[in-house]
Parts: sequence; C-alpha cells; structure tokens
Amino acid sequence: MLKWFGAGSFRHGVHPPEAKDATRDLPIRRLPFAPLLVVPLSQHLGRPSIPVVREGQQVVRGEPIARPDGFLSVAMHAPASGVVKAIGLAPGIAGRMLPAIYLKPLPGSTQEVVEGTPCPLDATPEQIVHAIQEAGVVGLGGAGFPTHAKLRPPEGGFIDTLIVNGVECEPYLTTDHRVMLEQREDIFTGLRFLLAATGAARAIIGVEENKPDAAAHLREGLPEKLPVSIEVLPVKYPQGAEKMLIEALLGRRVPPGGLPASVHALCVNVATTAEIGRLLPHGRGIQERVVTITGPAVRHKGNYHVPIGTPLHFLLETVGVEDDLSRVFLGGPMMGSAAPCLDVPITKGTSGVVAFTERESLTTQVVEHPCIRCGYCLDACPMFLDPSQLGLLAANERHQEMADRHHLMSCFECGACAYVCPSHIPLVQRFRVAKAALRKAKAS
Amino acid sequence: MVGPTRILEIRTSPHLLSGHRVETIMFNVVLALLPTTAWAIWCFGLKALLVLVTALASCLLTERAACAFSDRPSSLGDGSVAITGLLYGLTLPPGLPLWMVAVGGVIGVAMGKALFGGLGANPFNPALVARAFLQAAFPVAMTSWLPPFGPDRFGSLPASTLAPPFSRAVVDGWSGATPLAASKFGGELSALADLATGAVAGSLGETSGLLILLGGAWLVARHMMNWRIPVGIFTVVAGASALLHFVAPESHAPPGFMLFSGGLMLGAVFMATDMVGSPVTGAGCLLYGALIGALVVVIRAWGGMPEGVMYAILLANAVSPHIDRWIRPRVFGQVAAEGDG
Amino acid sequence: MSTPAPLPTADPSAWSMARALVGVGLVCGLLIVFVYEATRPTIERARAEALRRAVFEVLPGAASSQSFEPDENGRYIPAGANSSSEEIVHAGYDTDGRLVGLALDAAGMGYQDVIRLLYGYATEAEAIIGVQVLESRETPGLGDRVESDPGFQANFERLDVSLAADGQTILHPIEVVKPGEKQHPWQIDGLTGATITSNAIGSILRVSTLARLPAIHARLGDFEPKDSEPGDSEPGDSGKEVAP
Amino acid sequence: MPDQGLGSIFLNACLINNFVLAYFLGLCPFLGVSNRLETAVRMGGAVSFVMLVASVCSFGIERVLVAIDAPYLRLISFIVVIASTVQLVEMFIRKTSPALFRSLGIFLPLITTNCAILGLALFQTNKGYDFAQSIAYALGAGAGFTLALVLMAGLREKLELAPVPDPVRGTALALVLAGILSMAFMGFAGLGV
Amino acid sequence: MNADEFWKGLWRENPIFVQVLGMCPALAVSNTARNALAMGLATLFVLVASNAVVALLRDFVPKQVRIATFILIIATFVTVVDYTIQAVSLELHRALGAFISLIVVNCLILGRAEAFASRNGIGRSILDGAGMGLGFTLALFCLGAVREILGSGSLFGVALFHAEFQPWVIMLLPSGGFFTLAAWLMLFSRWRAPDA
Repeated sequence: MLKWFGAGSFRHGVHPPEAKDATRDLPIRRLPFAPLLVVPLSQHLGRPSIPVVREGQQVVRGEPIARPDGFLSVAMHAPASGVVKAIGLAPGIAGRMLPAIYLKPLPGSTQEVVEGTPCPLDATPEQIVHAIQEAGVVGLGGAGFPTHAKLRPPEGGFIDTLIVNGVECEPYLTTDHRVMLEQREDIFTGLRFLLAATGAARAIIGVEENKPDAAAHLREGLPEKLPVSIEVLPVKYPQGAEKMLIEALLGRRVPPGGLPASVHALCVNVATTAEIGRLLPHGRGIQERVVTITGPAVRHKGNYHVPIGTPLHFLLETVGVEDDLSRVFLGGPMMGSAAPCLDVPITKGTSGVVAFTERESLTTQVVEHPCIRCGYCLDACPMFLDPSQLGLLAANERHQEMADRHHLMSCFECGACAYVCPSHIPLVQRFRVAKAALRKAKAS
Repeated sequence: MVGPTRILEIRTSPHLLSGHRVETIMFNVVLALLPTTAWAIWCFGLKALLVLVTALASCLLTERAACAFSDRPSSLGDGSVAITGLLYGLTLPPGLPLWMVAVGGVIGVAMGKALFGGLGANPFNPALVARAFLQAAFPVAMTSWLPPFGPDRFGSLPASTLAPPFSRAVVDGWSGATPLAASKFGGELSALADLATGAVAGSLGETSGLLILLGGAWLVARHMMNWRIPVGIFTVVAGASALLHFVAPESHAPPGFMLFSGGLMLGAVFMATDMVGSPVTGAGCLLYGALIGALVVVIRAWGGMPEGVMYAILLANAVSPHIDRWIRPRVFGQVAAEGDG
Repeated sequence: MSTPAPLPTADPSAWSMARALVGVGLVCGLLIVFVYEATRPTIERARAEALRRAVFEVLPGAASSQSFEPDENGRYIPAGANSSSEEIVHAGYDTDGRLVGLALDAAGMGYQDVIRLLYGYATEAEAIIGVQVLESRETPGLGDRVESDPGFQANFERLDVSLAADGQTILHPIEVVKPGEKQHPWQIDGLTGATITSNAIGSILRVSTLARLPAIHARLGDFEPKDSEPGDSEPGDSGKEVAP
Repeated sequence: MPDQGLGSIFLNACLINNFVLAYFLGLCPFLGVSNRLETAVRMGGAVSFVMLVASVCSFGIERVLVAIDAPYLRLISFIVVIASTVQLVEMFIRKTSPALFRSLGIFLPLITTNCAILGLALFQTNKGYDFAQSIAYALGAGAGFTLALVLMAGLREKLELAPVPDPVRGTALALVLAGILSMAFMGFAGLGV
Repeated sequence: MNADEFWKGLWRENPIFVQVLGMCPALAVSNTARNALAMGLATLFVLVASNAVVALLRDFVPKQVRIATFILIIATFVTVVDYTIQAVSLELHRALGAFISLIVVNCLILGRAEAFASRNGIGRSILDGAGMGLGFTLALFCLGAVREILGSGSLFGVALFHAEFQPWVIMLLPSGGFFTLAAWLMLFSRWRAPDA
C-alpha cells in the first residue's frame, strides 16, 4: 500500500496492452527524403512561426526557415537542402488547413546539417533558454509545448527537481526507449543544459520497468558529478503525463489548474532532452525526429529518423503497408490523433505512426450503449474526476456545470476513461467538445 | 497502394478499448446466477422452472415491445433485461401463479425501466420494482411458501401455479413459513447449515447462500461487481445483529442466521450491486452498502415485516443519487482544506 | 351582502377593508352556524345509532345500551352526551333488562396506523364475546381481514379473560399464537399472512383488559339497571338508548 | 387515545404514514419544487417550520373551541389563524434575518394554503394528541415531508440526464417515482408497534 | 362563447389531467368510484358556490384582503359540505375523512376564484365553476373507477368479475394511486399530442 502513495506510481490509471515488442529492439534507422516536404509553421502550442524564406529560395538542411513570433513560439529549420516551392496551406492533423512551407529537397540532398553558433555549457540561463528557442525545441512527447517557455521558474518560485520523462507509457511507441539506448550522451548533455537553465539541484530520469535495458544503460553511463538518479516505475498508463509522473517520483501533487513549477518540479521528455544535448553544442535546429512506425498494417515496423515535414503517404509507402489499411494514428493509440488523410506531415510532436488494417482495427464495429454507471472510469481517471457524470452532462450539453462542479478543465484527455468504458461512450470526444464550447462561450 | 488523398476513418482518441463490454458484464452476471438458478430448480422442481421461464419471457417481451413503441433499436442484445428477468424470477415464491409472474415482469420492465429511458436510466432495480409491486398487489400469494424437495416435484405442479389469469391462487397443501417469519413470529431459528445450503422454504433464489456467494466471488474476481457493496451490507448486518443478539438474545436472531436467511444474500450480491442504481465511488458504495444493511436490520428487528431486503435496496436506490452527490472523488491535487465544490 | 363598494377599488381605505372582511366573516359565520344547527340532530342521531349498532355487535343478545364514565371516586355514572372520557364504558342489556356485558374502547398501533376497537366483555363469563374494528388503515385484503375473516372472528366467541383470584389482574393474559395452534381459551389463533395485525389486535386487547377489567370488575354493581328502567330514555339526549 | 410514545408518533408521521407518500398531502410543492435539490431542501425546511407553527396554533385553537363549544368553527379558524401566524412569522423573519428570509421566506406565502399544513392540524386534532404529542407529530410530518422531497429531488436530478420518453417527462414521471418511493416506504410499515 | 367557459374545464383545461391541480384529494379518496364521485361532487359544489359568491363580491372586496376573503368564503362552504355529508351518510364521511375539510386548500378552488371569478360576472363564473368542477369530478371518477375495478374487482360496490377474481390490492394503496394517475396523465398527453 505504501508503494501506492510514495514514490512508485500514481493512483488509478489503466493497463492497456503494451504492444511494444515489435519495435523495442530495432535500432533507429534513417528514412530517405520525401520528394516534397511540408513543414507546418505551427508545430507547437502558441503563435505560429514567421517564415524567413521566400518562394523559390534555396535552403540548406538545418538552416532556419522561420523565426519565432514572440516568446511562446519557436524557430523552424529546413529539414533538407532544397528549394522552397511554396508557402501556403497544408492539411493539418486536426483536419484543418494550416500555413506551411513546401520544401522540395534537391535530388542529391545529403544528411549533412549546417551548424550555427554553439551554445556553451557555461552559458547563462537566459542564453540557454534563448538557444533552445532558436533550436526550435518543443516537447517531443506529443504535446508540442515550446520547451524553453517552461524552463524559467515562475516569479518568486524555484525549481528544485528536474524530471526527465522516459516513461513512454503509450502502447506501441518505442521512440523514447530507443533514444535512451542510443543517445545516452546526448541526454546527459541536455540534462546539463537544463539543470543550468532551471537552477534545479537534481534531476530524476523516470523509466517504466518494461524498459529495464534502458534504465541499466543509463545507469551505467551516468557521469559521476551529474546529480541525476534513475528511477524505475511500474508500468501504468498515463504515467507519462506530467502530473502523474511528478506524483510517482516525488509524491507531490500539482494542484488543479497549476503548473509543475508550483510543486518546484519541471518535466522534460527524454527525447527532448536528448535533442537539446544534440543540437545546442552545434547551434543546430530540429530537422528530424525519431518516430516509431508500427501497427498491424505496417510491413517493416521500426524506429526511424524521419525528417520533419515528411508526408504520411511517403512514410507509409517507404515502410510498406497492407492494402486494407484503414486507420493511421499519429502519436500513440491512447492520446494520439487519427490522421484524417495521408497528406498530413510528420511534425515535431509526432512520436509514432501506428497503422491498422480494417481487420485489426481495434475500435471499429463498436456499438455505443447508455452509461450504466459501472464506475470503471472513476477507477481509471488519474485526475480523480467522475467521467461518468461528465459524460452524462456532456450528452445533455450542460457544459458550464461540467466545468463548475465537476472539474472538466482538469481533464487532460488521457483517454483512460474511454478505454475502460464498457458502453464504448466516446467520453474524451465529448469532453473536447464541451471544452471547446466553453472556450467559445467565454470568448464571446 | 497508399494514395496521398486517401480518406481514412476518423475517430478521436483513445483508439484502444479495453475488453470491457456491457454485453460481457451482463453475460457474466447471468453466468454467476446460473448455479443459484439451477439449485432453485432442483429444490423446487417444475414449478420453479415455469416461474423462471415466465419471468424471463415476460421481461424480454416487454423490453422488446417498449423498444418498438419508442422507436429504439432492440436492446435485448445488451443482456441487461435477461438479468432483470432472471433476478426477478429468483425473488418470487415458487408456487406463485404464472399470470402474476407475467404481470410483475411487465410492470418491472415497463415501469421500472422503460419509462425512465431504458438501460442506464432506471434509478431503481427493475427486478425489485416488479417484486415490490407484486408484494403490494398480491400480498397473500407473495407470502405463500412451498417447502423445497417436495415429493414428485418434477412430475406435478401445485394448483396455484396454473391459476387462471386474474384468479385467486389456491394455496394447496402445506404452506411453510420462511425461516425469517418463523424466527420473527415464532421465535424459532433454523439451523445455519440448512440456511447456507438452502434446505428451507423461501423465494426461489433465497435458498442457497453458498451458491450465491460463489457467483458473487466469480464476479468480483472478474471486476464486474463492486465488492464494497456486499461487504458493507454484510458488515453492518452482522455487526448490528450481533449487538442486538448480545443485548436481547431471545428477541433477536444471531448474525449467522441474519446473514443467511431470507433474501439478504441474493439482494446483497446481485440486487444491490446493480451498477445503475448504486453509487459510482468506492466510498459511496461502502456507505450505500452500510445503509442497506442498517435498513435491513431495522426493518427485520422492529418493522412489521419479517423481511426487509427488498425495501432496503429500493430505499437505498433512492438515496444513491445523494450519495453520489456528497461523495465525489477529490480531483487530483486538490487540498483537503479546499473542500469539495 | 352584494352591495357594490362605492369607493374606487384602486385606493381602498382601511374602513373598506375592514368592512369587507367583517361583512364576509359575519355572513359566513351565520351560514356555518345555521348549517351546523340544521344538521346537528341528524348527525348525532346517526352517530348514536352507529355506536349502538357496534355495541350490539360485540354484545350478542343486547337490546339496549347505556354509556357510563367513572367519576372522581372511580364510581361509574351515566355519561353525558358529549363526554369524551377515554374511560367510557357502554353497558348492554337484554330485552329483560339484565346486564349482558360491557363494551369497551381500545386502541393501539397496528401495521399501518392506530387500530381502534370495541370489544364486548361478558361480565358473568368473564370472557370477550365480540370484537369490532372501529377504525383501521390496515392493508386491504391482508390486514383488514381481521374484520371479515370468520376464522379469526371465531376467536372472540369466548375469549377467556377471567380475573386471578385476587381480582387484581387477569389470570391468563391474552396471547396470540400461530394459525391453527390455539390450545387454551385465552389464546388467539393468528391470521395467516397478517401476523402483525393479528398480533396487534391481541396486544391491544391484552393491554386494555389488563388495565381496565380489574377496576371495572370491582364496580360491576354500577352497571346494574338500578332504579331507572333501561330503554325508557329519549334517544339523543344521553348516552343511553333504546333498541329499535 | 392510547398514550403513544413520542418516538412512535414521530416515526409514524415521518416514515410509515409519510404525509406525501401515504396521505398525498403537499403534493403541489412536492411535484413543483422537487426538480432541484437545493430548493427541495429549503422548501422542506420551510414546510417543517410552518408545520411546527401550525401545530402549536391549532392545538391552542382546539382548546379554545372546546372551551366555547364551537366545533363548527374549527376549519375556518384553523385556516385563518395559521395563515395569519405564518404571515406574522414571515414579516418577523424578513425584519430580523434577511438571509433566513431569502432561503426560507420566499416559500412561506406559498405554504400557508398547502394541504399538508392544514392536514397536519386536522389530523392531530382528530387523533386527540396532547401538546407534546402534537409537537412530535409535527416534527415527524415535517421530517417526512423533507425526506420525501429530498429523495425525489435526487432522483429527478439524476433522471434529468436520462433519455426519458417525452410523454412521461414531467409530472407523470414524478408520479411514477413517487409511487415507487411509496412502495419502498411500505417497508417501514409496522415500525414501532 | 359562454358554452366554452363550461366545456374547457371538462377537456381542454381539465384541472387534473391537464393543469395537474388539486391532486391531494384526487389521489387520497379515489380508491373507490363512490368516494371519488362524492369527493368530486363536494368539490363541484364548493367550486360553484364560491365562484358565484366571489363573482358577486368582486367589486366590494378591496385587493389587499381579497385572498383572505376568498379563503373565508371557501372555508365556509367546505364546512357546509362537511356537515351535509355527515348528515347524509356517516359512513361516507368516515371514508372521506379529513379530506373533505382539505377541500379548502385545493388549489383549484382558490385558483378559479382568483383567476376567473374575481374578474368575471356571476353567470360566467358559475359556468366556469361547474365546468371545472365537473372536469375534476370526471377525472376523479376515472381514477376511482380504475382503482376500484382492479383493486376490488367491483364498480360502485358491484362485483364485476367471478368470485375467484384476485384483487390488485396495490391499487387501493397510495402507490397504486400514484401509478394510476401517472398512467392517466401519460394517456392524456398522448391523446393531446396532436393538438400541441
């Protein structure tokens, strides 16, 4: 029982099938450039970046092609050497058209990356934060929050612990797993930058116990003077969520609506950390990321370095998919979104591509039943909400009541409730609709 | 091959579902009820079979008709009505006229469920609504008990079973008292072993406590039943009756008797745990169970009726929205002092 | 009373308000008193008749009755018409003017609500010889069978309530047994399916007989038709009435 | 009248012969304000309070009427005295405690002509309760009314989210719920024999 | 349309089935058709009489004391009815019990006095009272008939079925009253659905 409350794990949560075996042991490989890359200008939360290139301009791989628009925004870099074909709209993941830079790689484009001004390890925190922004680093776990924006402790507050999220609780995905195995030194370098930027005294890398090799590998190479420990956590979804991870590792609970900084902690994804360690010493920006491409419909499953902006259809063609492909998810199956079409490009937040065939589709042919108030969702919800009641209220469009009395805004859409719901009620979708309606009502 | 403009099926996350399905849950409840049902038929013979079949059929047909009437797709598939029918049948006395069984089935499903909007909307357990209706409508027939293991129980039927519709039930032969009635009005206690195995007079399903517990254990093991509800009920009933028995042994039965007699087992394990009518939180379920237990003891000890499980559960059903209102999970990270909105 | 108000209703004076209220109140009061006086004789006759019928019902053989109430010395004296004493006793006399028995009120909690009974006590036999339910809200078809069930009513053909030798208490207080298990004359055979109600009736009778019979029995002489001939008084003006 | 214990009278008025569920008294507020738990609680409180006032009043009136031998004025004086007392109480509350007035006061005028109040006055008189018994009866009746109202409000709030068929929605649904509650309350029959 | 004042109460604005007023007496004494009818007629009388008097006095009574006067008038007529029923049949009086007195607080009567009679002439008020009263009586009878037929197997005390008929006791109990009224309300809302 003690383990439930202390460091170990958070309460509630679910245990979806992990389905990581197919790719966990496959080293990261490189994917070729697509004939046309589509780099959306808004791959992060916040203001879209502002293009600094013209149509027809030639760019070199790694060269900045867009600059941040304000603090809550990051720079973009050319994922390949080539010509800017157009700056226009491209299909985004939510089905909407978003501004993007169309880049046609040159036929002989190499993997060579141009270097910028390196950021030294002994730079001031402000310099590091700025460098991270200029490197275009956003949370690679999927949320896409500009990393530099959360490094500064709040006014009057402080951060004592830096948490590196190597949990990767989403089923199917092995991106972070491979990064931990293959980019250990980058992670430690990144950690040094982050510790310097935040002023945190120590760092903890949290790894779920289904990745013992990663934990052991990190431990072995741990530099002596780095105040970093590696904690192995039991497997549970959604342990990768900031608040859950902080509770699991520190036993601190972030209050509703609060940030991790309010409990003096900061969470950074392990892949993001590695990327910082990889880019900053060379003054580079993000041009590619590690993506797990897997799922029953994929022939050559694996972990790939994928250039940002690679359209889904090219990616799937390259790895080969079954003919009866029916659904593709960007990110994991729990929190990722379904791709509306195969024109959608890989962005910085895309940690995985999971493709299903019609046969294997996990949620097709489900009939929605009325809520029978079984309470499974209450036992699943890591935020201790009452999804059952929220779902009923949502169905009756009582959105205000959901927010006022049932803490709708604490829901971070992990999907644990809908996962366990025996009535197959699309709870998360209803909550999203409700939140959108509330935002709209508030705005008007 | 993969075309760039291919439109895919869109659905919001999560894209994985656990194996839980309403149908599976309901199927398992039926499965858990089977030993009790089989034992009831073995104890009471042909009449029990007929009562159960009639109960099931009337409930299923009513649900089908209600669906047709309100232009809903048939909801027979979700299996919840089958449970209602089976549970309802198990609460009836073995010799009840079949026409009354059918009336109760129609009332239970129509009034206890369809009127409120079907599955998930019924605030009360439909099987108990049906039984309470019958108890109020035909009190004599509902309290005429036949002993188990009667001679020739598979070859003959009591006259009451086949009473023509709307006619009085002729109670023929021996009409036994249930152990509870015998204890309450006659001061006699049945042997615990008889109670546990079911060799006593009573409703079809209130005979064997052990088989009911077995079914309950199956459901608990499969996470398809909230164990807190029966535990709450058993704890309070055992505790309160132990206290009463200690204070006044001559007028109050010992806890073992209280637990295994009457409909307590069936009610606690299968009726009170009906997910729709019970609270959703763990603490709420414990409280709900405790409330049922307390009501059962109060009604049994001081009320006019020998048995109070049915009323206790119906009353607790009515209280359960309040329990859900008062006991809500405290949202993650909220400090206790802040209180609950 | 229908004179329209001369003042505009928009600005009523206190006077017009008072006039309206007092006027209406006065007329209403008059109407009520008138109806009350007009119907009172009929109602009282009907009430007396109902009571008498009940008394005759529980005292088979009685042809006339008179109500008594105890005075401050415990002596039973003929009761006034509007006496509401709870200790009231109705004596029943046969055609020859001999005391048949006494009818007593009793009440107690039943299954649903208070049950009110009238029971006939045969003074010589020292037994209850009839019970009539005056008021009950028992479950129709179940608890209310105590009024109609012939088997149950048979209990009260002669229910022994004889006093103990010292005259201070009942020798065998009334008890209710399970249906079909009556063995002694002081036992009541319970009613199948209406255990609570039959228990309640038994308990009401037991409590009432224990409490009242010893005292009444000690003063039996008060009820003997002394100087006044039974059956000669006017109906309605006292508790004493004639058989039709 | 038998000397019924005060507890027994309370239980009887509260559970066994619940004013709403067994006597159908006070159905208008029962059906009218049982949509929301909050109003239901406040209404229950207001009714209980007026019941207490009415009980005391009618006990006094009955004594007066017996003394002047005018039973025919019972009904008219009950209603007038209860109505005016409640009016006075309302004014008093408005003056002394605006908060209490806001929570209970707005219901008071509605309640004066409520059958549960007059019913209580008439029943306690018919049963011939003494002063303490009358108070117990009024408290029980008030508690029972509040209980029924609160249970009903909980059920109705829950059913607001359910797909109740249209012809049933509204009063008919409330009546069905009341009927089932009434059946459930039958379980209390015989308590305190 | 004078006739309309009368007919509306029977159907379109039926006090019980449509306006859902005066339910306490409707449910409490409708366990037999006879009681229901007696209660209905008593209410009808009070309604007509109070409507007539209120209409008569409508210019005489100032606004401030209107309700008080109405209650006085209604209470008077109820007392009259109470004693009349007692004189006619003690048994009926016992069956109806306190619910006769409770006619005073039947919202229907005060409602009609306030909403109609205090604004209309005596003729129209009487018609309105009669219509509403008959509608109330009709509804009460509908309830009482169903409850008595099922609950006792008889109508007006006359047995309708064979001797072996099993009465549905619940119909005589409070819960049966609730259910029967609910059923009638549902029926009515279905019947009226096309109008709405």
